Amino acid sequence: MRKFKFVLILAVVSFLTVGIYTVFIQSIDESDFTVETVKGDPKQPLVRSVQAELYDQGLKGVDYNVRLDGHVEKTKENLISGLFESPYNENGAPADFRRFIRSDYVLTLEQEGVSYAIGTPNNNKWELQYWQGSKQRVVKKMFPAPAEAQKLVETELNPYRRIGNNLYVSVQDYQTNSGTLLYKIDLKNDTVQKINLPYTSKKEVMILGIHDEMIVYRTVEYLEGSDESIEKTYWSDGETAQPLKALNSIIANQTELSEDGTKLIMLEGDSDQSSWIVYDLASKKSEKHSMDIPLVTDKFGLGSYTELKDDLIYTANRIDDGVINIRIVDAVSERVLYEGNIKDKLKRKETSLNSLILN
Amino acid sequence: MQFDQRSPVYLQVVRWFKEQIATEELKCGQEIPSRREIAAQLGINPNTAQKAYKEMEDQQLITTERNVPSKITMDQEIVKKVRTEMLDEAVAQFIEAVQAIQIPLGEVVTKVETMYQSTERRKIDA
Amino acid sequence: MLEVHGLKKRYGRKKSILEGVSFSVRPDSITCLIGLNGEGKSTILKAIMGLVPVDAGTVLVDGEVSREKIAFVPDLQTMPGYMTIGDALTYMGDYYPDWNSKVAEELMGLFKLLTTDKILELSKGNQAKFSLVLGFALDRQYLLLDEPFAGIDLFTKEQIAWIFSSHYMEGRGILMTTHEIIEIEHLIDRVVFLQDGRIIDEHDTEEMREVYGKSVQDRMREVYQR
Amino acid sequence: MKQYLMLTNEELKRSWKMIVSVILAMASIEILTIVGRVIYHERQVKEYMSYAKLSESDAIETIGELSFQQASSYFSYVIMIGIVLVILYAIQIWYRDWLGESKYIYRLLLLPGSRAKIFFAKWTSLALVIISFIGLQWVVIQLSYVIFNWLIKDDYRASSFNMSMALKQLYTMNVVDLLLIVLVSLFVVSFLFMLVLLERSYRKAKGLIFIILEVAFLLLITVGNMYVIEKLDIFLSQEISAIMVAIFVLYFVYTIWKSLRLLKWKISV
Repeated sequence: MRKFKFVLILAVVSFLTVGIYTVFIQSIDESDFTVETVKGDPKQPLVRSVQAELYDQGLKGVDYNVRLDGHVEKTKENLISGLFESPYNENGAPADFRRFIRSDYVLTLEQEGVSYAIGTPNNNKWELQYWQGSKQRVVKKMFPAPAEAQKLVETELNPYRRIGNNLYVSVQDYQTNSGTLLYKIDLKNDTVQKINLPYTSKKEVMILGIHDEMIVYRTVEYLEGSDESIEKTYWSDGETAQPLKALNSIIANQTELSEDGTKLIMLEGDSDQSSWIVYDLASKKSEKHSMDIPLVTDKFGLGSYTELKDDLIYTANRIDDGVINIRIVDAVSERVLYEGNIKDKLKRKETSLNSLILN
Repeated sequence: MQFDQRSPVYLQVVRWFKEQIATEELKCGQEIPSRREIAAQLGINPNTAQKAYKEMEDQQLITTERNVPSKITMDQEIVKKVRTEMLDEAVAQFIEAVQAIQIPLGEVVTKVETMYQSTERRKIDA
Repeated sequence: MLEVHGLKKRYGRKKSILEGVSFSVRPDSITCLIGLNGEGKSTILKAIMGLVPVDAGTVLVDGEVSREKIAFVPDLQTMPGYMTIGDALTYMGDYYPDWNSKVAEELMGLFKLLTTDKILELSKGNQAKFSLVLGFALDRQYLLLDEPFAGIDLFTKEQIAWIFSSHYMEGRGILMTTHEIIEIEHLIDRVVFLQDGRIIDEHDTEEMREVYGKSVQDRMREVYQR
Repeated sequence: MKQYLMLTNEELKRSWKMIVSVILAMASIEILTIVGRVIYHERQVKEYMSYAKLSESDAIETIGELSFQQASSYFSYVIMIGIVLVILYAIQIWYRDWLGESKYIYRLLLLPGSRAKIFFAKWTSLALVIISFIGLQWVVIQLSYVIFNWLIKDDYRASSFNMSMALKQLYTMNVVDLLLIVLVSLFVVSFLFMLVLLERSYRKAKGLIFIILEVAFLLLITVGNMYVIEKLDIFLSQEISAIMVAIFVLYFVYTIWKSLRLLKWKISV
């Protein structure tokens, strides 16, 4: 043994000290989440589709996805699993579909469990693929690019929404920002039809909502040589467009057309209150709503998250060490459909909210 | 033992043995050291010792049976022959040296006699 | 038979040190590789031992390419400095299956070396003796000695020279390099002369003496005068 | 196997004093910085109290409590020095055999059996040193935390145990990461060994050229490959990671294979 004295000493030192380190790692207690329902039925589909993405910023940086039914999923573990973790929108998709959506010129839309991906490699051919989550089949369609779209330098196709059999796609030349075109792709008989949006030439266009062929959109015009921009909102049926002057002055983080297509919901972001405006397209009247939200922000910063989707306002806020309040409010009726608290038994600052995932 | 680098070492060893035989330091039938011992004693390479012993066997100076130490020959004739051989060699060298300086024979002989007697007397006194 | 065939070695572009060296070393004999300083004598020994890469040439021992039967005594200290002689002997025992610790002890006694001496504190003479112990205590048929007497006083040289006439020589083929030959000329069986990276002459010493009456020193003068 | 372990032991025995002294030096420096920071913070609070005529709690309010994270902020520099020393050791462990008073390289190359054991002996000693450094560094962190808690006044202290960002890179609280870190450092050691052996085989100018070629080869592989993946643009992220890991493993094996080949055919005393 004397012949291996130093090897043994260092081997034992290594083994012991790494052992101490491993024991220490095991001793760090990890977050354990329970969900306490304050109001509303957690079984509702809209609640089941909500996931809170929480980060443990303490020693053992682990990420958690907590569903409101109490199911917890630990995501990032270590360097290696980080390497081989598939991006969130790809998991389970067939390989060639994942390869298609990976390329730079393709953008995707997730809607009701179906992933739509559309892109144009060289401006003259549009390629659309969509994949139903459960089925392994991928539908592939190729369209010749419409003449007007081909004239743009570098087109980017952005799938906005599918209504019935029509997939609405906005086409923008992101090199020169010279105007946005809107097209409707009929998935049944494979036709591409241009939708005329008045007052949009040479402007950047954001679609706010589409309902029975009625489109609400906002135009952004950048003044030469300055970074100010003029924003105008319009309501159009594809031929004529009605300017909604009252909305031009409102600065909203998110704006969406209500499901029934009659109202425009504009969510204003401010810290301690969640407030939003409902604008009735027909009567042109707007109602202001606001609701207090319990909130604690401190040096960890990340304290709150709000999102407007399908006429519902989802908010998540950190109200105490290791406690995240989730609330779902109907934008129009201001009724709280669901409220719950995700509680971490560790009750510490390091448990922080990153975002909500609504799918 | 000092060696002359210009004549074969193994022959010098043989000569060394012959002198001892001639002066009867090594008597007939007397055992002589093994090859290994002689090499160490004279500081020569064992190969050379081996070669010297083989030469002596060829000249029948010694006899060797299997793993028994070699012995000086019992044959008196060979011993006598060795003595005369040694004498002839010494005298031949002496003559060669004396002729080189052209001294007449008579003078040489008387010189040898006187010198020989005086060394003998000195040996008895010591 | 230890055979060296066509050893070639070049340092950098211009200076080539070995230009196709070939000679052989018979077992049971002491062969001496003679060459003036810087002629590449020790490079040949190092090449045989694989301590130096060669551009061409092979070394065969009884027909095989393997060094298991060759021991090497370099002309410098190879054991880590902090070691005592005792440590070094244990070290050799640990790594060499054919290490003969009995012979090692005998030689240690004969050379009057102490196992407690620190190697780096040994005199030049004792270091040379100790290197010889490391070489001779390996039961290997061939032994390469690089300048065993270089820079050693006359008295220690004699203490060392006796080993060449001792029984430790039996069955062994020695290849030794040296450039001053006087004290040990009578011990050498065969001489190989090296010049400009090539073997220029080779002869059996006793034969040279018997036939031409020339000592190795005479031959050296003749060979290097050409 | 036994000989390889004995050789490793020999390598460690030769640099034992150095290893122990470096570990002790690093540990004591780190502990000194902890003590220093606590004392400095205390003095800062005292001075501010007397200067602004405030109560202790108000002074702390403005100056802020001292967390262990802040107190141990110098650890990362000491670790950096440790890394540099290990890199130097990876080079010195070879060169000492050529350049020391005794030419141990002769003895190593003359040892019976394959020369691979020389490479792996030195490699294992580096591995053991690296793992011990990392392990002992963790122990020193825990020790410093104890000293920190013992030394600092309670109301001066920010409570929970936490480490600076730099330390968190090394101690990611996950053993797999630790293995990965050790693996990567062993790759670096093996790469350094290859470069040293290149120099020792081809010496000075020629050696330098080969080293530059080897580094260029590495760059070619990594950057070249990144460029190809980028250009092809058909790979999924997992596939890219798989390719990267494959390249790493292949190149790692290459450095070992190349070193052993140099050691066998090209090395020179």
